[in-house]
Order: sequence, then C-alpha cells, then structure tokens
Amino acid sequence: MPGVFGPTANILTKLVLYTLLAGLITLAGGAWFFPNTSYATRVGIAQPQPVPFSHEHHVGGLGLDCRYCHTSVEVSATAGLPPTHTCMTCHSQIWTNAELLAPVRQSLATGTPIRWNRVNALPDYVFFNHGIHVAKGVACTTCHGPVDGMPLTWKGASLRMSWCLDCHRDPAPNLRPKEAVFDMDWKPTAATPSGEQLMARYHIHPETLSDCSVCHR
Amino acid sequence: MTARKELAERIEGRLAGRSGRSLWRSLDELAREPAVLEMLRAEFPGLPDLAEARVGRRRLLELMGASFALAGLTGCGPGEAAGEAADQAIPYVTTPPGLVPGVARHVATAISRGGYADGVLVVQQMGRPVQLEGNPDHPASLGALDPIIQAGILDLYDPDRSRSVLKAGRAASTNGMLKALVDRLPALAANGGGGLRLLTGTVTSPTLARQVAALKRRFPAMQWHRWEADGRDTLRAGSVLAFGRPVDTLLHLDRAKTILAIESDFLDGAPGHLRYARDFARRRRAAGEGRPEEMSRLYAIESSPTLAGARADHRFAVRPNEIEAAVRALAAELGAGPAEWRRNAPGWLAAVARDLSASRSTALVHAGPAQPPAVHALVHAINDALGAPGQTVTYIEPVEADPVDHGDSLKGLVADMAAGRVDTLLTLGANPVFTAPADLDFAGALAKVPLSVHLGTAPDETAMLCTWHVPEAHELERWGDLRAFDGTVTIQQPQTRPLWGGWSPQELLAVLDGETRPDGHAIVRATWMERFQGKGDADGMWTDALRLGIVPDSAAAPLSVSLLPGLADRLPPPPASIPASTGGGTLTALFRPDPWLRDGRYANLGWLQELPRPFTTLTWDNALLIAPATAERLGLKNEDVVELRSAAGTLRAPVWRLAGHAPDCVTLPFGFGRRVVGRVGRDVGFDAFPLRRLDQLWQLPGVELRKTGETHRLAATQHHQMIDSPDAVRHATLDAFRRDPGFARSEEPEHSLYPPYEYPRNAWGMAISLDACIGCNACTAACQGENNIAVVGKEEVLRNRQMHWIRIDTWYEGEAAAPEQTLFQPMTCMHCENAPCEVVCPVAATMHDADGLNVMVYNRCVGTRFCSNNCPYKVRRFNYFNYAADDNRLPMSWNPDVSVRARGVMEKCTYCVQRIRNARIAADRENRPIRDGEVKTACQQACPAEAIVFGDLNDPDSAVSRRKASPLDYGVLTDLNTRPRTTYQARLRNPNPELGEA
Amino acid sequence: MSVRRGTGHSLRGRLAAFDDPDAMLEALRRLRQEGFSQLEVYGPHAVEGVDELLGRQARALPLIVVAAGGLGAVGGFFLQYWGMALSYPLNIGGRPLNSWPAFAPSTFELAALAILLVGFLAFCRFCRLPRLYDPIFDAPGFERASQDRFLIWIAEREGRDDRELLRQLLPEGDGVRIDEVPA
Amino acid sequence: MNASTETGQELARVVEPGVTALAVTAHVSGLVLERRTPLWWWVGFGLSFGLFVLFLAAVGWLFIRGVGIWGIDWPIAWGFAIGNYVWWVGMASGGTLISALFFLTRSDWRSATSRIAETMTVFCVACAGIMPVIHLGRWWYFYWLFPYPNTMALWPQFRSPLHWDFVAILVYVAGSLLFWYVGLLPDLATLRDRARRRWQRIFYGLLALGWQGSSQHWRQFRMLYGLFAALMAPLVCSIHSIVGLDFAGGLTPGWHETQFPPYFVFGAALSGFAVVLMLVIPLRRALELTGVITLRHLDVLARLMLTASLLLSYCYLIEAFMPFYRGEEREITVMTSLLTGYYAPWYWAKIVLNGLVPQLLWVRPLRLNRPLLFLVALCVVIGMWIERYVIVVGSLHRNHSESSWFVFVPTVWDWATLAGSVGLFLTGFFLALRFIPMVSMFELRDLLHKKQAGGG
Repeated sequence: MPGVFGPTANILTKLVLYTLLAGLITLAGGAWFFPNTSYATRVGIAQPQPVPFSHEHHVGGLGLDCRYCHTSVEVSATAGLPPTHTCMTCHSQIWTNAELLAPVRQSLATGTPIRWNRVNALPDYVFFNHGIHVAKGVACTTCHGPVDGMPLTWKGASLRMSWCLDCHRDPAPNLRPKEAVFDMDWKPTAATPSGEQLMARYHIHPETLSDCSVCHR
Repeated sequence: MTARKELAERIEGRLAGRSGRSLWRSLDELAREPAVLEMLRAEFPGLPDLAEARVGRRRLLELMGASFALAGLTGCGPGEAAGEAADQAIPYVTTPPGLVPGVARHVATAISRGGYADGVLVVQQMGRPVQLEGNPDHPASLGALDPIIQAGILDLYDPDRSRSVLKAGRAASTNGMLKALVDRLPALAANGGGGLRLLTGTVTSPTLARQVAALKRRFPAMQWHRWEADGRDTLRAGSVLAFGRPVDTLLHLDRAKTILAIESDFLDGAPGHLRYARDFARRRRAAGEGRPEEMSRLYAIESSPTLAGARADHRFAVRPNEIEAAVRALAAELGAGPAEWRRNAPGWLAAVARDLSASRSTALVHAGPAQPPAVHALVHAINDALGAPGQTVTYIEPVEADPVDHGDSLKGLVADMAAGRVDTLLTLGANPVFTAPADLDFAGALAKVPLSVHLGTAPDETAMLCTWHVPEAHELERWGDLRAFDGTVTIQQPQTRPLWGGWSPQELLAVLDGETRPDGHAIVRATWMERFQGKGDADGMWTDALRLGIVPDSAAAPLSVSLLPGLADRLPPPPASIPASTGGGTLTALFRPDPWLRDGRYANLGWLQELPRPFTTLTWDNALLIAPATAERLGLKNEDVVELRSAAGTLRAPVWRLAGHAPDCVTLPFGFGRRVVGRVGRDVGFDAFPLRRLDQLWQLPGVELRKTGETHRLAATQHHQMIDSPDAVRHATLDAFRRDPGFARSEEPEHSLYPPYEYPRNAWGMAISLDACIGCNACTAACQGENNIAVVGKEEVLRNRQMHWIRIDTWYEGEAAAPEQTLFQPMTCMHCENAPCEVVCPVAATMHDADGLNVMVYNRCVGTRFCSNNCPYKVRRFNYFNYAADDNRLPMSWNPDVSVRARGVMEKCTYCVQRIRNARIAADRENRPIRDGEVKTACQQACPAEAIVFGDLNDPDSAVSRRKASPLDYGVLTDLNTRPRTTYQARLRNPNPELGEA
Repeated sequence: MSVRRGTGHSLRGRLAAFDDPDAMLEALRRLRQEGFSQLEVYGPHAVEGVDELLGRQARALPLIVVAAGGLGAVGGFFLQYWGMALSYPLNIGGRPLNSWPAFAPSTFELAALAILLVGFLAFCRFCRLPRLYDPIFDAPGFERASQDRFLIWIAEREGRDDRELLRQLLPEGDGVRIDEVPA
Repeated sequence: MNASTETGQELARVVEPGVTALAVTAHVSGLVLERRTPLWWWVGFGLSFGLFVLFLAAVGWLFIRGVGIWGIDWPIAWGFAIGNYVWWVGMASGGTLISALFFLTRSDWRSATSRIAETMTVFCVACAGIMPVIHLGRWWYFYWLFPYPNTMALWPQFRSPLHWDFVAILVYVAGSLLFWYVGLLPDLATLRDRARRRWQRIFYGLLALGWQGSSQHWRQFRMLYGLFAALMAPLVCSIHSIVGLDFAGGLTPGWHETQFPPYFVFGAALSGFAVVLMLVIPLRRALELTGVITLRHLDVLARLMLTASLLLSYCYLIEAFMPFYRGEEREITVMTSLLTGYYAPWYWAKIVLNGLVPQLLWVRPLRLNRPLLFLVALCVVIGMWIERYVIVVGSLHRNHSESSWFVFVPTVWDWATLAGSVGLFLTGFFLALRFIPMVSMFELRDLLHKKQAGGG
C-alpha cells in the first residue's frame, strides 16, 4: 500500500512551517514597532478644529507669548485654554467679520463655549502638572514640539509612560534656564549652564522622579 | 395605627403617577414629554439636557468650567479609568474672576445642623464645590467636621433632589405657586394674617428672625411655629425650671477636671460637640504628653450608650427611670436638694459626689436632650453647688431665635389646623408629616389647610401632602446666615449657581412681603448692613465676615443667672419606678435619633447610610437595641424580628444586642423608614416615629416584645467585638502608667536579612492616639469624601465588601452586660516599610516611593487580591463590582485629584498622596522643603479630637515625631517585622480609686 | 551521493522483512560481516543491539539539551535581575533589588522550558521531522513496520549485483521476504 | 488457598497470558479507527458537554459582572477559583508521576496505564490553567504577567510567589503537552498505517509527522523521552512546591508553613493516583483492556494511593501539631477554629476522606474490589478539593486582624464554575477517548517482546 502523502507534501510542510515562522516574526515585530508609529501616537497629525486656529500665525508670526492664552500654565496643573473672551480681545478689532471666526463671535454672543478637539489627552489616572515642569526649566516645545510651526496643532510627543520616564530618569538633557522656557527658538550657547548645573540649581532629584506616585494617585 | 396607614395610602395616592411606581419615575417620565419639558425649561435655565451623553470625570471638569447647564447631570459614574476617545476640550466663554483652572480655592461658609452653624471651608475646583473642610476660625468646628456636615457635598449633588415645583405631587410651574401665594395676600392682609402660619425647624438665622418680625408687623395675627424632632426642648425647659428663663449652657471641658455625663451628647451631636470633643481630648491626652495631673476624669450615667459613656472612666448603665433618682440623690449629696432624695441612692453615688465636690469649680455635670426637664434643672442646681458657672459652664442668651417649646408650638398649630383656623401654612425645611409625634396626626390636620406650601431640598412626605412644594436651594447654593452654639454668626454665601433653581427660606418669606422675584443676597445683606451701620465701614465688615466665615465678635455675651429658690418643690414628681403598666409590658422604649440620619432628613445620603454606627457598626438599617442580658431573658438573638407592643401602638423591628445597654429597656433609633425619599434612602430600616407621642417624646414605658419568628439581616461591618484587649489595642490605668510608662511598648525584631532602605527626603508617618479618639467616625467619612470611595449598598456590606479605607474597630473590655470600657481604634493602611502586600503582587501594582509611602497604582492592578490576603491589618479594599459606576451620584461630585477606581482593582489608604504631591509641587516650585503641617490627611483634618497626626518622621520637631516620642507609642503587629509607619498611642484610664479598678 | 542517515532512499536498494526481531538482528549481523555498510532498520519498537550493529549513537541530543538548560537558567535569572534591579528598580516591600532567592524558582522553571522546547526541536531536526513523504512509505508492506514487522533496508552497492549474495544471506521463507525498493 | 495463590499469580502479571503484540495493536487502534462509537460514549460525552456549557455560562456572567458574583469577600479575597486551581493541577500530577517517575524506575506496569494518565494530565492542566486567569479582577490584563517590553517600561514583579506560579503552570502546560505528544508519535504512525478511511490516514498522517520507526528515529526518540522523563519528574515536584509557596510565601497564619511544598506534592500525588484509578477502573472494561490493564495495575495504583495518603496524613499531623508546639498564638487560633470552629466539618471531612478512608487499602481483597477501589478514589478526589478549600478559606477567616474576621459563603456561581470545570475536563477526555489510542501500543509491543525474551 503506497504512503499517505505524495512528494509535494514535504515542500508544502516546509512552506507552511516557514510561513508560520515568518508570520510570528512579523507579528512580534509589529507589536514592537506599531506603538511608535505616528498612527498609534498621533504625533505630527494635525487635528481638525471648529476654528482653524494657527499657532504658526499667532506664535510664529505675531510672536504672542504662550501665556497670553494659556494663562495658568505657571501656577496650575492645567495650562488652561483661552476663553472666547481672549480671542475677542483682538478679534473685536481685527478680522471682525472674517468668515473663519464666525464660531468665535457666535460663541461670545450666545455664551456657548467653543468645543475644541483635544490634541494632547492623558488618561484619567495620570496626573500631570504643568506648573512644576515650567518651574523646573522644561520648555513648552520639549513636549509640545515646534508649536510656532503648526498651522493646525498636532501632538508633539507620544506622551507615553516610557517617554515620560526617559526624561524623569535623566532630566538633564531636556532642561533649560527657566527664563527660556517659553522661548520658541532657544539654542543653548556657551554661556548656558549644563543640564547638571540646572538640576542642581532647581533641586531636581531624578531618583525620586520615577516613583509611581509622582503621576498616579 | 389607622391615621398612619391612611396617611401612607394618601401618600401612595399622590405618588401614583403615570408610572405608579415612585415620584421620581413619574417626574422623569413627565420630564420627557415635550410640553412639560418646555414648561420646565422656561422655569429652570439650569435644567439638564436629558439627552446629554455620559461624560468622564476629567472631561466633566472642563464641561463644568463651561457652565452647569453643560455639565449634564448624567447621573452615571466614571467607567473604566481609561480616557475616552475623541474627547473635547471646552474652555470658558469668559473666565469667572479669580478662578484659575486646576487650582483649588477655599471659600468660607457654614452649614446648619439642627439649626446651628458649623463653619466650613468649601474646596472649589473649576468653580464648583468638590469638598467640605472645617473652618479653623469657626468656634464650633475649629477645622474639624462631623460626618453629617461632610456629607453636605453629597447632599448638594444628590440627583434625587427636588427639581421643580410640585402641585399635589405633580410637576408644576413656579408662577402657579407664586400666584397662589400672592393671591392669598389681600385676604391675609384683611384679617391681619389670622390664618397665616409659619412652620420651621430650629431657626438661628438673624435674617429669618428679622423677616418674621417684619411679617408679624404686617400680619399681627400670624403665628410662627417650630418643630425639631430631635430638638433640645428639655434643656430649655430645664433652664426655665432652674432660672425662670431660657438660657443656653456652654461647656468648657478644657477647664473641667471631673465630669459627670448624664446620657450626655456633648461628644455626639450637641451643638458645639466638635469643640467640646477637642477640649475634652486635649485633657485626656495630657498624661501621655507628660502632664498626668491635668488628665480629667469622666463619669457617665446612661441607659442608651453614648460616645461620652464609651470614654468614661466609670460608666453606670442604669434603667431610664433610675437616672433622675440618681441625679436627685447626687443633688442631695452636694447639698443642692433635700436629704430625703438620698434614699435608695446607688452605692457608687457617694464616691462620685465626693470626687465632684473635691474638684469644685473644675467639676462639670451635663445631661443630654433625652433627659426630662427636671434632670436638667437639677444639673443646673448641681453645677451651681459645685461653683461651675463661670468656670466650667457659662450661660448665654438662647441662640435659637425667639425660643419656644417646640412640642407646645406644634401642638397648637395642629389644633388650629384641625379646627380649620389655618388657611395658609408655610413649612420651611421641616418635614412634620414624617417627624411629628404620631398622636397629633399632623397629616390629618394638614388636609384641612386650603393652601399649604412646603419648601424643601427634596420632595419628602410633607411635600407630597402640601398643596405646593417648592424646591429649596441647598445651603451651598444660597445666601443666608446662621448662628453657632455660642452665638457666633456666619454669613452663608452660595458656592455655585443653584443646580435646579431653588429658593432660600428668606426668599420664600419675602414673597409674603409681595416680592415675586426676591433676591436672597439683598435680603441677607440688608440685615447685616443694618447691624454694621454705626460700627464703621459696613461694606468692609460685610466682606470680612464673608472672607473669615464668621462675623467677628458676634459670639453671645455670658449671662449671669441665679437659681430660683425652691427648686425642689417646683420639680415635677419623679416617674414611678415602673409606671402602672399601660401596655402590659415591663420594658421601656427609648427614642433616640440615629447618629447619622438624625430625624431622617439625611436618609438619602449614601455616605451616611453606609457609615457604621458607633458601637453597633450597623449600616443601612436601624435596629432595636437591647442589653444582652435582657435579650437573653427574652430569648432574642441578633436579627430576630420582634413585634413591639405598647399603648402607643405596635411596630416590627430587628433586634441587635448592644453591650453596655441598660437592662429592661430598648432603644429605638428614629430617622429610618422614610416613605417619600430618593433612591438611596428608600425601604431602609423601620420608622420609630409612629410610637412617639408628644408627652412621651424620649421614652415610652410599658412596652413588651413578641418574637415573630422572622429574621431580618443586618449589615454590620465588624463581627467580632467582645474580646479581652487584643494585642492591637493597648491600654492601662493612669496609675499603672505612672508605675510603668513603657507598658505599651513592644520589642520589635531589630534584625533583618535585608539592608534597610534610606528615605532621605521625607519619611511620612502617622500617629493615632487612642487616648484622644472618641470613635465618632468623622475620619471615615472624610476619607470617603476625599478619596472618591464608592458606596456599595447593603447587599455588598452583608458580604463584608464595604470600601472604607479607614475603619473604627470597636472593642469591649470585661463582660457583655457591663463592659468595663469601650475602646475605639481607627485602622487604616500602616504603610509598613517592609510591606508584606507589595512582595506578593505579581505586576508591581503596589510599591514604595521615595518618601516611604506604600503606593497603590490602580491602573496597574490586575486584581489578584494576594496583597489583601497578605495584609495582616486587612486594610485593603477590593472593587468586586464596578462600585464607582453603580454609585448613585453625579460625576461632577467626585474629587478630581483622585482616580476613581474601576472594577477589579484593589485600593487602600494612600496617606492622601494627592495632598502630599500637591504640597510637594508647591514646595518644589519655591525650592523649599515641605513645612510641618503643610500636608494634612483628610482624616486628620476632620478629626475633632486631634487623635490623628500626620507628618515627616525625618523632622524630629514635627508634630508626628513628637507624638511618637510619647512613651505610650506602639506599633501593631510589629512582631511580623512589618515596620509600620502608622503607630498608636495607648489609651489611658483615670479611674477613681474609691470605686476601684472598675 | 551518500545515504542521508535514518531515511535516505534516493538510491535503489532492497528491503528485507522479518516477523521476529531476533531473526532480524541475526540477519543484520551477517550483512555487516559481508561488509554491507549502508543499512537501515525499521520496526514497531526499538530493538536492543541494532544501534551497536549499525554503529550509531545519539550523543548530540543530551549535550544540546544540557546546553539549552544552562542558557535557559542564565537567561531566566538575568531577565528577572534586569527587570527588578536594572530596568525599573523599585522598592518592593523593602526587599533588596536583587532578591536572588526569590528569583530561583522562576529560574529553574525557565531552564526547564528551554530544555523542553529545544529538546523537541533538536529531536525533530535529527529525525528530520516533519517529513510527511518518504519513498520508503511506498515500499510494499512498509506499513507493517509500525505494527509487527522488522525491516532491513540494504542499499544497492555501486557496480555490484548482490542479488545472489543476499539470497544466500537472507533465505526467504519463515518470516523473511525481500522486496526491491524503487528509487 | 487455591484462590489466593491464583490472585497471587494474577497480581504478578502485567499482561494476561495469550496477549500478542499484533492483537494489542489491532485492538487498541481498532478502538479508534474501526469501532462504532458506543452508546456509553455518547451519553458520557453529552453529560460532560452539558457541564461544559454551564462552565461557559458561569465564566461569561463572570466576565460581564466581575468576580463579585462569587462568594469571596473581605477578608477572604480568595475562594473557589484558587482552590479549584490547586485541585486540578494536583490531579494533573498523577499522569506525569506515573509516566515520568515510573519510566525512570523502569516499572513494567506503567506501560499500559501511562497513556490514560498522561491524557488525563493534559486536560487537568487545561482546567488548572484557566482558573488563575478567571480569578483575576481584571482578567483581560492577565498578559501583564508576561515579561515583555512595553510602552509603560514596566516588568512583572518576579518576587511574587504568584509570578513563580504563573511561570510554573506555563512550563508545566508546555511540558505535559510535549511529553504526551512525543510519546504518541509512534502510535500515531501505527494508526496512520492501519487506517483505512482517507481522512483518518491524512489526520493521523499529519499528526505522525512522518514517523518511520527507523533505528535512527527510535534512538533519538528513546533519548528524548528519557530526558523528558528525567525533567518532568522534578518539574512536577517543583510546580507543586511552588503552589505550596503561593501560600507559604504569605504571612497569613495557617499559610505561613515551611512544610507546605512537600505537603502539596504529596497531596498532588494522592489526588493524581486517585483520579487515574477512577479513569482506569471503568475504562479497562469499557475499552476491553483487561488483558493489558490487569489487577496488577489496580493493585499497584492502590498501594501508591495508600502511600501518598500516609505521607499526606503525616503532613496533616505536623500541621495540627506545630502551632501548639510553637505556641504561636495566632496559629493556634487558626488551628483551633479549624478543629472546632465554623469550618470544622470541612476540616474533619478532609481528614477522613484523605487520611482514613485510604487505610482500607491495607487489605488486599479490598484493593482488588474494583467498585470499592473506585469509591475510595472518589473519596480522595473530593477530599483533596476540600483540603484546598480549607487551606484557602479556613486560614483567611482567622487572620491577624480579629476585627476583620468573617466567613466565606459560596454562591451558586462558585459551584457552577467548579462543576463546569469538571465538564471541561470530561469533554476533553471523552474526545481524546475517541481519537487517541488509550494504551501505548509500541510500549506494549516492547514489553511483550521483552517478556518473551525473558521467557515470561
């Protein structure tokens, strides 16, 4: 009685086995790389907004200071979104009937706030505090990217736990003098103190910064 | 009792809306009908958009910022802690002045309890109140708070609160109500307000008093009635007996060396009890702090256990009728009464009397509101004989506005109503249909009143039976003023726009003055401008008063009153030992307010329902409390349902044997069994009011119990109590302490295989003084509020799944009949340095941080529950279900600084890490270390007795380090080498040598 | 071309079937004496002596397995040490970062895992499994090799005709028959 | 006397006279290949499957609502799930011990029973593996126990006994599966070659991976099998020691016991042998295997069970004695409450079922009385579940903190999960009965050959 399988069976077996192997490898690789794709992190992907507000224009162009709109960034956990009122301080004077700004005017008129689409969102169990970061010389651009170059705002960094930890474990490279925190195009000069010096100056102790309770309560 | 049954039927009739189920159902359905919806919208700009989708906690914060209307009373808690996808950020249109998003503000105001003010600081986040803390500047709270006041925040956000005007129990328009009232005015004006009656609870509000006075001028014939179900009539009457005039008595426990508490409520419920607790505890702690001579001695005589009794060095559990006899005998002993009173005095009395008179002028006697006027009169006499006035007690003008006898007042009202002499009845805040003595049949009389308007924060029994119900603005939503136990005035300022519109009593009263859109702010301000006039800058004083939370030096001046002679003859005859059995029974029933629900007004607050009652640790139920011996005699076990029969009627109640309860009497806590109440308070406990009669408000003799054979499961949180001093609770007498100061210390295993970790920055630790703890549960409530601890409900408590992070363990020493002493031990996470829980977690969801906190990371927890098994203190709590989501509260009422835990996650005390972290951030921003006392845990803050101290162990001068330096300091289960950061200071007792080591 | 051990049938040969393993052994011995080197034995169970006669041993497997165990242990321990002490050092209940005693059980288990997996893979490799098709399966009566017959496969020697010799060596009958194996 | 000598000879025989290699092969493979599925199979499978559906229902509801549907409370946060896990994994040990340990000891009686035992092991381990997962409050995050690089930069906490356990069960699953499968290879080849229906030839052909039975195959096979056996024996001990450490690693009085590792190994062995007996006794009749599974086998298994029971009883004695000897107050509290308290009935049930009942097996006639033997085994299996229940719950309900003492009351869902897991096991086992040869044919061939050689 002849055997069950023909010669092709062996080739097929090999084929199947190697495909499985390849599949496994791709899966693993995917699992490794996917989280860091901009698709997963949303980094660099501009968010549509009810009003196409351009940081590029307001910050890069007009040179508005971050704090003009994000008033509470130095004292509070949240940087604070500008109330409609803030927009209208200027836009009651200029572009008073620009089509683009209709929602803003309407908001002020009806007293219903503008619903912006969130760009940087953290889960409820993460407690981030802007005030302390600004106070310790972490610049806006360090996390939010070159905001002055964003026609529509996008996410500057993945805001992943591992990403946070990178800096919390070794802050030095990401520090700059307090005064320069809001400076969009700041470059370290020979005069600028090193990260280590800044850490000393601002009493930053990395050994305490990777505690879970720093961000989770 | 027919009247009651009939009442029940009538209420049911009113409730029988289209759904036929409950008022709320019918209202919701009504609200879904476009027409009604339109009408309601017109009425309330703040009415929620019922189509609002569910919103997470953090999102809600922003929404809140936008406006309350947007907040969307989505009635659902947070779901899985993950952030929602496609979420939005919603800024203000215009930022309210002085508001910084994400930064908490503290605003001073006051909340009333039984009419008296407790000063609070409201913690505001994004312009909404999220928490209540005590106002340190307020004499009645001194920064502490009791559970009831803390629950005020829950009350504010209670989704079952009254949302619209009701006519005969159906949603109606405010204008209709206004019209009805205003139309009545001419007629009233014509007959001088003959048929106009006002019914309130205890009122201390100067504004309200002013308004009533004004109204009286306009309608001379109108009358103002008062009814407070757990009021203080007896004290008032007592002072009238003694001094011929009503006075309030202030206690100075800080000066009292020897105290006699006659079923006194000075630790649990009396106006100023927080203050009293602090003064008392300070003197109790004295010995441990090296001043043994200052330690006070407390005697207690009582039938139904009180917190004061639990802290007494000698506690005498006696039958109710024996109390007055004892007090008379004591009066005689101290020369404040005829010698024949001394007859059949209990043996211990002489010794007590000697001790009292030995410490003249530092002695103090106080009796609780359940004691008859005679006792109070005698107490005055005794205090007088002891030279207490001016020393340990001071008398002041009654704080209550225009004090009257509530009983008589209500009786008169009902009589007139029944006789049809009342055509307009305004009920402000009170709920007489539920709380009035049964023999009056208030409901029956109410039916005869053509126009009855009820003002209340929730639709209650009275609201259902009045022709109109008006939603009352919560005390955090309105302007008003209140006086504290010592007369200090606080001006209440609104913390938020009324969630559902709502009127303040002042505003409603103003309507009678013809104003149809009265302005509460103006009314209250008018009062004070008037008073401030001539004292200088009135506006400045007004703003100061608002800022401080008190009107400076508004406390009442001491009053010098003298005993009228011949007290002995004026006293009503003492009750016969056992009154000629009226119901055949030989037992006496004692009516006492439930410690948390009081007269039932807080029945819909989950925190209070689930907060264990002192001694019994019962939740979600009241029970007929009875002495173990008596229960033995009657063959009753816990949870047996008995039928209680008396002349006043019968009722069925489950039994709970309570160690230390006096024999031959039973305690019936009232405040449960509400008929018309929100989702939380529905069908909880039994209603004791039906047995309460005007002439027998506090005790009902001639009661008998019949076993029904049924049982009713009672949800207690502690199942093993009677034990001879477990190692965890250590105590000794003052003498023993003098002989061996270190008695509490236990040797710790010094050797460890592990190299110790260093905590160079801070080493947070806690010290809890059993000497100070009075077992009031304020810490548990505070923790629940601060840390977003969910309410789980009776079924889950029966499974022993309550979530409280800090619990009060109760222990008895001695035998059940008359325990020698009751010990309270607040138990919470010890933050062990060698934490057994951490090692066994397979995912590192719990670990130590650099400051030595035992940290719990909820979002990492997978729920193996090994940590709970391995925790020797059993202080970890597990979310067996999605409790937070099932909790009946608005999303906006959670504390935004703390994660709301999801299903399947372990949780526990974190030493309020969110507060520590905020302090750390503040300190780091200023590049300075955290100051001692800068971080207060919620439990520490709320504790009236200063039993809990928290701070940095690295700082030798910190309060906590000093506490731990006490010789009484000891750690629990340290033999396991857990090295707990929380330690206790042992309890000391100061017994009278004459009475032996009782 | 040479015979690939254990399987090779790319070249012609003959298949001698035996009912009794001892007869098979006897025959095998004779074949060896006659200088037949390219032989393979098939049977429903292992027969003592065959390996000796064919001069083969399975030395590699145990060595590989032991090596795998060693690597598994080292890797396993390092994984734990890395996670607890290097990658994210945390103060867990005051225990040392390198709590080696606590790492011991997992280390053992991981070593075992390595042994199991590597052992199985190595086994497959040496037996060249899976190999669903093999010409030998087509040999008539080969299916009995997994039931009750013992087969000796004798490779045809280059340029020699052993038919005669084999007929002498392995007389047919009494449970012995010889078949030609197609290439 | 005649009769007894006869039984004497019977007991000496691992194979009844007249059984030939081909006959065994034909019969065993026939069971799988030709024989019409018998009624008893359909009935048994139907019932098991019913229970299995119950399991799915229970777990489904659990996933919807949360572990709160169980009776677990505070302080007793572990309940049936853990008890069941230990129970199942304990029974699993039976197969591994018989086929691995007694392979090393070259015990000839092992051959006929090893397959049944190993198959049992595989499905027991499956049941065991599920329990810890559904036990989790957030089961959907169970993969956090795997040490894999992640965006949170976090690792599992390797110090936790639970993590040891996780690793151990993982390895044990892999081990028992491989051991079982490798042992099957030659038989699968036999089936492949005997099969007539096409699907059977393909099915078994694929499973057999092209096994040829060449001397090369056999050589590697025996080497590997030997190595695996040598590994599985310590492995099975290690996993039960680790399960023991799950408890001993905690400081709950009643758990914190240095003797737990061996304690759990003995317990596992006991329940393992018991469950093998429970399967073998009916199967040797149902599958007409009396020829190869003789009274000798039953006798040996019975004696093994007795031995294990004695070992375990010794542990019970120590467990009860130690607290009083140490005078450690809290341990005394636990022990006394076990002896006299709420859980006393369970405690004594475990003593009787695991300690006393097996003592019957001292008497040979009782050992040979199959129904009785079956009952004894059943008692032991139940007894071992109770033992785990008492260990998990009994200790927790008298923990260090008196104020939190409480009891555990199982809910209907607890019982449903337990019963359902039995269904899961039986469903799998019945399927195996249908498609897997229940006796290791090649080993028997080997055995018979040796017997002939040895002139047996």
